Amino acid sequence: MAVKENKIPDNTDLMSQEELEKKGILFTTLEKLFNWGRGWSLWPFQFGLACCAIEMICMTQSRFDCSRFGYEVFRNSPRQADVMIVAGTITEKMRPSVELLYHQMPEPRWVIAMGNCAISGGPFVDSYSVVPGADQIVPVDIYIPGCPPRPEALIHGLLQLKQKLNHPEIVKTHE
Amino acid sequence: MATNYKESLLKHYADKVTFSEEKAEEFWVEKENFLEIMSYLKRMGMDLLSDITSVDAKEYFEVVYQLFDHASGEHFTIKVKLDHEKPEIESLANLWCSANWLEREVYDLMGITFLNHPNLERILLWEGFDGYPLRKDFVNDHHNRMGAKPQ
Amino acid sequence: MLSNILEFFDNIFLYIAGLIRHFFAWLGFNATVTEIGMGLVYFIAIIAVCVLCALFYVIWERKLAGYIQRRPGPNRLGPNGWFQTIADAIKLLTKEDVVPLNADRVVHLWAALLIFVPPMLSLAVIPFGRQMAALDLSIGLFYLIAVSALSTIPIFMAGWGSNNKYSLMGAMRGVSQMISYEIPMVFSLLGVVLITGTLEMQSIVAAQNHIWFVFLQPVAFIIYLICGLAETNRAPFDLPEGESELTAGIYTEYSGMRYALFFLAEYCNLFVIASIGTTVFLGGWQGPFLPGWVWFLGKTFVLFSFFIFCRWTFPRIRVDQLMNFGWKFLVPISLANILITSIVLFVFNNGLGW
Amino acid sequence: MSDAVKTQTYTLNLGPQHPSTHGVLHVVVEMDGEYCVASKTKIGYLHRGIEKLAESRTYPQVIPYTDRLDYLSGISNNLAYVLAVEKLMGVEVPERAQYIRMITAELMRIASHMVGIGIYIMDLGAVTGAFYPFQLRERVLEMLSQLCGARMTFNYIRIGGVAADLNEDFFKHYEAFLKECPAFIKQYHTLVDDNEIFHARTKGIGKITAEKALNYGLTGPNLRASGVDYDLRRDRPYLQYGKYQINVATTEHGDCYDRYMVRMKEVEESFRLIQQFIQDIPEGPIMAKVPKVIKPPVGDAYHEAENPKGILGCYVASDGSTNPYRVHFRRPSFSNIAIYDEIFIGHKMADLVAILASFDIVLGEIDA
Repeated sequence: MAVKENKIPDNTDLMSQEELEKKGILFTTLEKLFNWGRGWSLWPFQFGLACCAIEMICMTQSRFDCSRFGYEVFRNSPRQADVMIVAGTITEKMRPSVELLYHQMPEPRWVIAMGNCAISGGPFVDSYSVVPGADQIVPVDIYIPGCPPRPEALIHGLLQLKQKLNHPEIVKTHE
Repeated sequence: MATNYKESLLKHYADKVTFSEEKAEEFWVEKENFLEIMSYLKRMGMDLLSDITSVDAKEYFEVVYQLFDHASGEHFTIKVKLDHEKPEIESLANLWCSANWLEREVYDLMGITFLNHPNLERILLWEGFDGYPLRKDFVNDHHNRMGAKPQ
Repeated sequence: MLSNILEFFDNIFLYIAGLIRHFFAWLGFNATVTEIGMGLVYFIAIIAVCVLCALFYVIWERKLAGYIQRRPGPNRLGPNGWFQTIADAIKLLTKEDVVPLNADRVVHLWAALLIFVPPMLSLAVIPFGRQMAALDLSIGLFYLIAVSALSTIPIFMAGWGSNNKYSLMGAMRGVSQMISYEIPMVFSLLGVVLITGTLEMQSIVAAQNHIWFVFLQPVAFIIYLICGLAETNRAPFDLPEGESELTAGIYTEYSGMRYALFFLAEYCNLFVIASIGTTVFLGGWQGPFLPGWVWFLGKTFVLFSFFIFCRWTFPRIRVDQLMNFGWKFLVPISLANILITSIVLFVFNNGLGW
Repeated sequence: MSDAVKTQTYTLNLGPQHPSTHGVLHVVVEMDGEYCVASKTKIGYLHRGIEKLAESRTYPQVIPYTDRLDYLSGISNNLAYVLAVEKLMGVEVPERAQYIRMITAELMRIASHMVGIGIYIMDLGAVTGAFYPFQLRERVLEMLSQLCGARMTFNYIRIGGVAADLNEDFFKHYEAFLKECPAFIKQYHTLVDDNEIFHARTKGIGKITAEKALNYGLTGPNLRASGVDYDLRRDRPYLQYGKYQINVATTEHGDCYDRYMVRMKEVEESFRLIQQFIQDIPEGPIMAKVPKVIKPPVGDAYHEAENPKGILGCYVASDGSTNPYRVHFRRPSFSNIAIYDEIFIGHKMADLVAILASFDIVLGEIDA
């Protein structure tokens, strides 16, 4: 929080500082509530590219059932989605569409790179038409390795994202 | 229709087809006689053009056709040699509709031109891609990135 | 003793309303102001009921869908997952509200608000229990039909205002579908009106003292259910949304809060349809032992569960088949139903000399 | 209609990201209201250049890439490639390995058809219809993952044999599978076939005549739905299929409903075959004696196998080194969807989705 950093500013009196902090506290609790809601209600964007998309579907099916955590609401329109699960290889031909879809999603939005292809290009990295990793074009929050990752791994990835939302302090930042 | 394709083919076009020595179902055709022989096979009842592919043999291109008669299970592998500088061959899209996309794929990845093709354009790669990736002299230098170029 | 307690619970909301009325009087308001104040209270109460029911039914649908599909459904957040919708609501509230660049801004934004108006207006005349209707109009049913026809407009506004081909297609489908199914729906309700001879909701409920109209008008009830599904755009008639065809149909360009409003309105509409069905065909709030409002909510719950069951069972119908079914099948059947009902009534009233 | 009242057609992009395009297919349709008047199918959004990559890999290293072609039936793809390489090398595969290959290939067929059917029903709007087949698929995947540890990308068939023998855990799941599969088929027939809306949505939609199907190079269930009795397992048998009587399922109308029915019948047939294979499987080694470094002689080979989606042909050319000189796959879905542009015309928006889904396409295979 910006308020916490400059604790003793020079040209403000004590009262307003207290008020500010009160507001800051109120703000953080509200933010916590929002993050709690966001974390429990990550609606993925139904966005399948390749093999991993099948495991993404399997995640919603009866055996693995991500609906237990409330993540089964796959939205077809990017406008209503929170998480873009990049499930599969991004090719050069698909790159503009992926970028566009990401930008069509409303804030706050997150990206999960599912599978080796989305992490780094995977087995196709030296191909002439493959984008080596989703992070080349969109900011990625969670990487899930595997080719393809098991549905459990994807659920774990979503839960990790929830963890990241609820405890932003655990995320290491590069200063 | 129990036709013996090989016999009738040899009877009519003995001088135009060269059967392979190891494989009974494989023969070579000259580029000039290609369309004539394929039309003949189509008339005879070869109804499934299963596959068209091509090989870059450095000195020349080789186009390989896999032709089937679904009823009798007869199969031919037809190979045509093409000049490396200017690879051109007659399109089969008017005989078998399946040739349409298969030829487009060969054109896209190998750069072989099919004459009289109804819609010869890139199918897997995007318009503006530089070069033909399946050729042996194709260099993958990543300059072909779609984002790197103004569209 | 027991009957006293039951009666107390039966009328608990009436007592509360009375208390509020006294409170206003105590504040020194005159009669007009008190009435206005009470109107406001009723309004808030209706919104609360509507939203609470919608919140409950969203999670109930997800759980029931889970049971139908052999999986647990939401079960982590709160007791057995019942708080799931709260998290969803908080998230949707805090999402960015995107308006597409070339959209018809005013229409786009207002559609999401106006979608809530018809269900709110409808609920005003629904008797939730003994004397528990915000308004007891003498033309209650007529009013309901008129108001629910309004819900076509925001659907079309949403489709038009989004500047999206999928949305527009969805809106076109929605308008044609909702207008077409309005007709058999009204006809199915007319059968009941013929029997009772009144349009007043409380009288319709009272007329079912001995026998529910679902037994006298079974065909009308089935037609009503089908039309109800079509009116609320629920599967197998969810053509305006058409997930697999039109991505999200009319909702395609809506995000955040406005999408949440559409989402809630869908469930509110469904709640309204279930309430009307309960009132007209299932005896309304009438029932033994339990308070009237419990009976009412219980019956709507059963109807609602039926709607959910339909959604998760049937494939989507095609748009021309939908029209054919509506105009060539439901309309003639509902007309025949009215005819037969009238004849039977005529024979009963005159022929047998009752 | 008078001249004053005119309708205007508009272009609608189905894809490359659309819920019912099974990935990244892109169909540009010209619509007149709800009707399609022209369409253009665009592919290549998942073109990863597998054929080029294979040229820089050794022969066994290509096998994992074939898994990612039609990722719903990895083992069948492995099989087609490995058979082509074996044909080139002239390797004689032990009989037990051949049986295991057939068993896993038939299991793969069931698993693939489960997805095909499930997604098809889901695209028609019945979401629950996808959940029941996926449960059976999970059982099949569980059996296969006991063999090779993977759920989708198996890399199980090796040049000269298979990677691992059938084990106890496999048979444990097999017992359960024996009970579940017939129960599922019966249940699904009652759930879906008897549904009036399903009939209305699929019958007479997307009709393809037998000649047209052959001319366009359709194969697999889509071809057999049009009434062409062509199944490689029977007509050009490979492995040990020649020993068995295979009842090829065909239907005559070639519409969406028939394509669904053919798949269901094939599941039944595969189930019967698996039982028979498991009964007849001989003892013996599971790998032939193949050199550590695989160097096929100069030449080329083409082998076709009957995959769940259709005929997967594999063309391998060798120059005598450890890397294949050229690998080409004749991908069934690629050939199957060329017909889309023609049959879409005149259908409604909802029918387009039904036709698209009824072909059971996989984009990994179309684009390679």
